[in-house]
Amino acid sequence: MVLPFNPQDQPHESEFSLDFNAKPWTLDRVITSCTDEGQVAIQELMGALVEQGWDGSEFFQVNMAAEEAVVNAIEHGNKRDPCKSVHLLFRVSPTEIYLEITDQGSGFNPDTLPDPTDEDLIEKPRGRGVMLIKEFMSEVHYNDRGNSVVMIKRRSAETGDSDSNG
Amino acid sequence: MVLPFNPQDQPHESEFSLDFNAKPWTLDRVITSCTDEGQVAIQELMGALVEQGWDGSEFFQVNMAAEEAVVNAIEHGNKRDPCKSVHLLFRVSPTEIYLEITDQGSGFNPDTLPDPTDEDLIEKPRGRGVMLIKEFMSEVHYNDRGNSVVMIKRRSAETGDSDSNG
Amino acid sequence: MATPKRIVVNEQDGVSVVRFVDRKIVDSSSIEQLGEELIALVTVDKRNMLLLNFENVEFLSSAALNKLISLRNKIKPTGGTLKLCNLHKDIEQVFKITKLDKLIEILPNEEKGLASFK
Amino acid sequence: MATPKRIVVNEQDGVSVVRFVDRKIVDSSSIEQLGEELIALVTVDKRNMLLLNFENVEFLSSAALNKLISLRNKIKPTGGTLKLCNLHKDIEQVFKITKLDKLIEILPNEEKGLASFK
Ligand SMILES: Nc1ncnc2c1ncn2[C@@H]1O[C@H](COP(=O)(O)OP(=O)(O)O)[C@@H](O)[C@H]1O
Ligand SMILES: Nc1ncnc2c1ncn2[C@@H]1O[C@H](COP(=O)(O)OP(=O)(O)O)[C@@H](O)[C@H]1O
Repeated sequence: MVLPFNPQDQPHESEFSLDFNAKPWTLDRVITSCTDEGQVAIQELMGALVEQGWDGSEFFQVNMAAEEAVVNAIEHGNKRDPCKSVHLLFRVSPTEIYLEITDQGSGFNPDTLPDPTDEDLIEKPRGRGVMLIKEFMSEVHYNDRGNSVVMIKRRSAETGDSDSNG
Repeated sequence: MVLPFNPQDQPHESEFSLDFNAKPWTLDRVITSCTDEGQVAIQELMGALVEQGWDGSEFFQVNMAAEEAVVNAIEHGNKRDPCKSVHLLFRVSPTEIYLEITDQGSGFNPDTLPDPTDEDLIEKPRGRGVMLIKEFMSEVHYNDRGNSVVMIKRRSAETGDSDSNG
Repeated sequence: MATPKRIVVNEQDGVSVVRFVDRKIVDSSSIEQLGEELIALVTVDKRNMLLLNFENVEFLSSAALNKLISLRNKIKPTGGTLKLCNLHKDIEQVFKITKLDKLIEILPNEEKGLASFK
Repeated sequence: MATPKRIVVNEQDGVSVVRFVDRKIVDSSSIEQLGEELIALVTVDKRNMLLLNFENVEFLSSAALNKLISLRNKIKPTGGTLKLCNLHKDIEQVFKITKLDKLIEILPNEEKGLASFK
């Protein structure tokens, strides 16, 4: 693979290099309702992040959001049905990450989820994935049915060990 | 697809046509632990049987054996695990059908299965698949582990509505 | 019961004659549904004289056979009877090999099937 | 208990110090196993003063978080305590966002962790 960006050479964004040289990395894949297959795709995604100069907290946060969304698609969306699949569309450029994850379930309403930090829920061992996705990504959009999520992470002004959340 | 044999033209086997003209139909496919995917492959198999002049009881029996073996691979072998797959290798010529079905389970011993026709088992709603496979195919071989079966059906001398079992 | 989707039921001389919608009884969710509809005939509709007419059925898997056995087991303690008729010869062969023809009576056609209940 | 595979446990001043084998706690079967091993510390080995040292851990998913909550819930009624130390800053951030740092005490390092049990 030819790297459009070498992080060592070009530590800072520049509109020129972005528009004319940056060939965003793309993964477009249909996986079965198997988290191992999801893991493989996320490993490839994280490799692309490294190649395109993402690191530190942003790297961690994208890893977390991808992990939670893929597991939700398989577990809650497809209910691990071996006849159902998950469509992954990942794009990584040096300045922006686009993750689209679509399952074949009946969806849900992310706006009516209970707050897992509430006193009566804080001891429950569940219900933190969507919250972390929303905290860690710059934009999160579910479709109306709720079986597809688009998550965008924009590079913060500071490169490297930024601790920005979203 | 070019049919190597047209049943109307060549209702009887001939060694010549077999060896030199017959291009056996082949399906070599990995499916997930999803019976719908198994169904699609079996439909294609049955289409190939028609094309190669199989019909009547032999058609029915091969359909049954394929169905039972694929369902067993998915259900008992892979236990419907979405991370596991089944390998199908089907070959159909006008005189012989070869079906190889391999799952990723831990296998079983087909020789120690109880006889479902026993008085104390006859009312149980299970345990007839392997028996029907053995009855309906000319040869059935499980590998040592028991996660792979090879089933062969040879065309009986009588073509058409034969009621031979195996 | 909810309107059945995999079977069509007709009452005739006190016997429920059941026909099948599918020519091939093989898809696992259809088989599950079929099983539920057949059992509901007994548990919900309280019918226990059942004649299943297989005229339309070209193929059925052992999973479908299992549903018939479960149906027979459900009917038996009610004092009712399950019978089959109009089996294609290959399907009848399946019943013979598995000796299920000893468990569930098979009649050649609907007329003889109905008569056998008298 | 069976030899743990996902954790390494050392007794120190009456506290069980637990370290993790995996740098990324994310694979679902590993998480299940991890959860069982942690719970067995309490239910089988009757240890209830636990300090989990996250030094080796770079990443963990919410499924792994859930196992920690279950562990905390198991320990609480025994009168014991679960504490964590040496969290990477991004993981500590996860605990802050989810307010789990209010449920499970987090110490900067093992020394302070051990001292806090005194
Ligand atoms: N892709 C999805 N399809 C259907 N429901 C979902 C999906 N993603 C999340 N949900 C719903 O949102 C709830 C909260 O999800 P999450 O915050 O990840 O916590 P958890 O997975 O531990 O339940 C889930 O329990 C589920 O009901
Ligand atoms: N591919 C397989 N892998 C593991 N076990 C199998 C496999 N095929 C069959 N078996 C075992 O053989 C038993 C009998 O199978 P079968 O005769 O098809 O009846 P049923 O599927 O109704 O149990 C199964 O219950 C299972 O224990």
